[in-house]
Amino acid sequence: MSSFVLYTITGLGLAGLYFLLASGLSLIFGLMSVLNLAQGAFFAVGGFAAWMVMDLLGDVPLDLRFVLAVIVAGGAGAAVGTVVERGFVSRIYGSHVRQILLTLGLGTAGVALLGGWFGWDPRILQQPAWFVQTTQIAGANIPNSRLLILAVAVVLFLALMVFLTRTRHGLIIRAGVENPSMVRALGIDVGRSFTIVFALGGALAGIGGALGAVYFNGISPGLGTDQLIYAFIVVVIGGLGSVPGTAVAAVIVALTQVYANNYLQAGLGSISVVVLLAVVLLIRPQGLMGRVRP
Amino acid sequence: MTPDAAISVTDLHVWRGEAHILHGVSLTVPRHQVTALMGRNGVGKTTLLLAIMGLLPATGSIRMADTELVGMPTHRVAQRGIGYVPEDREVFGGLTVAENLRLAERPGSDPRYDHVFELFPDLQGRLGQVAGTLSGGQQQMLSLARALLEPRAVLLIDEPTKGLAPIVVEHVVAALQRATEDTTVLLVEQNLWVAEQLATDVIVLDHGTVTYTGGMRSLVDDPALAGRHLGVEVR
Amino acid sequence: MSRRSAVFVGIVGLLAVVPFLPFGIPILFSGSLDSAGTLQVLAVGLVFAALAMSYDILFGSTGLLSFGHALPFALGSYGTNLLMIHAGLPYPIAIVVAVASSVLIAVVVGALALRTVGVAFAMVTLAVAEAFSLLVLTDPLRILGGEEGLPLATAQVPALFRGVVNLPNVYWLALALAVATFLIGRRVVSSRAGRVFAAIRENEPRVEMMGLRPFPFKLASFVTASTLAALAGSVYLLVVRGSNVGITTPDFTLAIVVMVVLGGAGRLWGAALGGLVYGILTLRLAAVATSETIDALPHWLSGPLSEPLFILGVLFILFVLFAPGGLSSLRPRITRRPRRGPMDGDPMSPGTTA
Amino acid sequence: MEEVVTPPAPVGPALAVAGLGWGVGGMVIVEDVTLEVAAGELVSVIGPNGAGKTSLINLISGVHAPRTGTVRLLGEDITRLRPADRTQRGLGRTFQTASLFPGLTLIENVRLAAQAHLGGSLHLLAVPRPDDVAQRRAEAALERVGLLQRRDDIAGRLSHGDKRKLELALVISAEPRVLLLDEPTAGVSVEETQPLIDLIGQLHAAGTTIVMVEHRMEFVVDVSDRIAVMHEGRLLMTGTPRDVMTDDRVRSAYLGHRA
Repeated sequence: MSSFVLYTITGLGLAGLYFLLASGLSLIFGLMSVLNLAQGAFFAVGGFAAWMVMDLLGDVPLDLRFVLAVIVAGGAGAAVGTVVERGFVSRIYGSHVRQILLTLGLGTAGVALLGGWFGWDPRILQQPAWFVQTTQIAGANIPNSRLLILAVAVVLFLALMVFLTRTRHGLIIRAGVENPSMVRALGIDVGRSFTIVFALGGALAGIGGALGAVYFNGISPGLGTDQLIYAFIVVVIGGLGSVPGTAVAAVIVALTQVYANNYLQAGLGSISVVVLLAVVLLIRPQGLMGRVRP
Repeated sequence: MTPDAAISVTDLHVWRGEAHILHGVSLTVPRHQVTALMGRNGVGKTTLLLAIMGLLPATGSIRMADTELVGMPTHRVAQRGIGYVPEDREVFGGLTVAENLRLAERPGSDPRYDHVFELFPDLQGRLGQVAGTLSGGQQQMLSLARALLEPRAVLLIDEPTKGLAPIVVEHVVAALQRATEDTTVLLVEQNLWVAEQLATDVIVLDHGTVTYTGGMRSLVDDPALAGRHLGVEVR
Repeated sequence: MSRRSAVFVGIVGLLAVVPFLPFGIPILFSGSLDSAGTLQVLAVGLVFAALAMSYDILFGSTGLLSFGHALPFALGSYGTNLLMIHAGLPYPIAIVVAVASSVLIAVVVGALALRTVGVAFAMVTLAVAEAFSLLVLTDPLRILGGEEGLPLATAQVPALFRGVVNLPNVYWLALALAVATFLIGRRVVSSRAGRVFAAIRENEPRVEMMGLRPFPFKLASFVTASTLAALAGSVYLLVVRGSNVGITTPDFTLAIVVMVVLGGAGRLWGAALGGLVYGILTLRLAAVATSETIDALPHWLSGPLSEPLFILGVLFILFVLFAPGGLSSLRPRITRRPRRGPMDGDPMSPGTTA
Repeated sequence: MEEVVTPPAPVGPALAVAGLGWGVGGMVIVEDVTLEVAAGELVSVIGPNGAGKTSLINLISGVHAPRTGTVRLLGEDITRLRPADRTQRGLGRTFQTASLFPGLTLIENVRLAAQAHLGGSLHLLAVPRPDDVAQRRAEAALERVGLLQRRDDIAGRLSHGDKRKLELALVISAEPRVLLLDEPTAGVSVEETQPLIDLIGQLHAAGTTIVMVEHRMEFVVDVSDRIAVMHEGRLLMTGTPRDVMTDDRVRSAYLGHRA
């Protein structure tokens, strides 16, 4: 029983990371039909930004430093996202294949750039001592870092939902996912929403990178790209363009993975996720909450 | 440009993909009245509205006051005060009625919700309803309401009664009659009865060029003329 | 002989005599052309050329953007190697069995992935390829070698491919693979089915309306491309003397896309050029990077410049932005007429309304 | 040129739709349409925008699955067949905007259609010979629409009118028994319209059964054996051009006069 609780909460923490990486992908795709293959690089940028804050600001108390690190990671992700959209993707609107290939190039070069600067071995993030301590829940000793990641992901999910449903920008993004031309015809500059969505996706992935550095005990340039695959699976299972779908799928995928690894055989987790994807595609090709578009 | 023209189009060419739809169209849309744009399917009525909105690339000139609209991004055209009611309503089906209307608000303005709800009382009771679940007529009203929420210098309305049941058509026409008083409107309409109820003047397009401009009454009162220009009456 | 055939024979002939050429090409290669190092680099380039051509059948010809083409390549390499290690099969037989198994796997994976279109298809193929990568990395049955890779079962390899002395033979095998892939690929692309592939790329609904179901053709394209990739993988095994987890990773699967786009999607010889250039650059850029000129630069510059993928990525970005037709579009065309490539259309967006 | 085999005239109508209905969500777009077209007949479908004409063509060709009713082709119920299978049984159609393979040459475009009709397309290694049956049929079809001399041009670069001709060549190379034409002259410049109209007239004269959605009334009246008028998803009436043009219901539906 206690191991079940441990696995579940570990799985939910992983789900949080997947959500942070996948929600940006899903929104960007929904609004712009662009599959952003640079999202993994955004994740790594966030991770290294956090690492630098922890490493360079030695005088600041650890707890505060970590909060700063997460904020800087989000900011760095947002900045990179903005640059990618404004500087590159927006130059070739109208050709989705080229846009996707462009993000592929940016992702490849970006990860290699980080590799050139920081090397390919994982850099260990300094963490407050209480991260590695455990809290007992239903008889299981849960590492606090898992709970923290889960909490941050839930807060960000709620914040994202509030942003999308309660703010004007969110409203414009939801409308733009349906029909960008009509949004323009109402006098709204959708191009700005494109930039906002890329920045938002970058910020979420960046924070994901900072938390991922904790979850995976270090950050390396390729970490985001490795996780990106699961994010893709999450996006496809959840339904392209649906944030709640992404959240639900993130939980399903992460739990499947963790349970399979621990109850069946270590290493089977990822295979199980692909099998899960196959099953979903056979039953519901548009994903759990995806709409069949005309 | 005549002083009372709200919009004047000169030598406008518009292509849709490979098809050359408008071949050098010139026309003026008079101020403060409804002008019907008529003609058979496929002659380019909708294309003209899309070109004015900047949703299709065009060459030539579309002037509103002293501003050239050709080449201007769509959102800027809309910000100049042109309201657009597209052919297939294009309400945001996943958003609620209230959200659809909120999108039409201009930041810092005073949206005319009273005016809109007076015209379309149906919508007031359905603010929380998801627009995709509205009936065709209600969607049309929402689409019109979106365009009427802010005061507009010009309204472009594309076949507001298309595909609606007759009873709903009459309802929409009645609302439009009140809504368009003293407003500059370019109304694309296939249905002569609807056009007759709403429009003072009429412009007929054929083969991508203007073939008739004049009063609505004279077209309606002369079946031969109507037939020749609208293409139904042959004998 | 037509002009194009003459060019083809000329290029192949030139490549065939490389192991006899005692001089070098400065900067591009470290040693003379007949040196072991250079032959090795060229052999890798030729296998990548074959791999890129196989992918071009899928992406360039049929317009299917798969992100999982590393899978059949890796299956060819690992499958052949495993059959040699555990079943004791000789290399040629192992190739046949491994490629045949890859065909079966391709049928299943293709039938599944082709239920989706556009971006979802790309994601699904990527996911399946990644599953294999993870299988290799975690290696639950302890037979795949995990991160260390699986060294070549040298004992099962014919003597004429063994040892550094026989490196020219391995090089010729790689050349034969590239030539065979080109000839088969060209045949397939211009076959009856190949014409339908192009039609699917251009306008899939019209194909259906013409009385042909696109699905079997898309599957045929997928399986053909996978089969040729598996064959390339089994030769790659010999060239690099082992199966390495690197060829299963998402990085590699995306690298195949980079090769084809760099060379020019939709033209087999363009794809081949892309693969060759990519193969040579990845190996040579690393060497150039350690040169003194680069080392003298400050770290923030020398670090990235010593990463081949950084330079290739930047190159790729420039091509996508400014020359989407790839290397093969930069010079006056020898092809009869300009071709529309897979990037001109918009097959990626099931979400955009007409 | 091989012999064109004329099939024995089928008993009953070449195309028969009965009680056909279709809609999207709560919207009814086509409702209870029943229409029979005799072999060799040319029936034009007219009606105001949004009357459901193109939807009717889509239902017959299999783009949409009907909610109610049946479609019979040469006596066979094809209601549940995929579009590809309907084509194989002798149904051909064109689209409102010409649907071609823009990056391929004219001859490649038409060849594909001929090859699809002849079968055996799924041959990965069989490179077609330049003088095989499909090629000859493709050339014949191109000649018929007057585009043979441009056989090696890229389809995407044709003028709009020529694209529509090429589309017709695609369709006729498969020798359809029943041809559905969706606004064949839409978007075509004035100069290019007449050749297209002539071509359709020739097809009709050669005995092809044709159902055509079209707005150029002078053309419709000229060429049609019968005209079917649709309004608000329903079939208002069918009759000879003279009957239809003098019918008050049609006039009011089309022009929107209220009684």
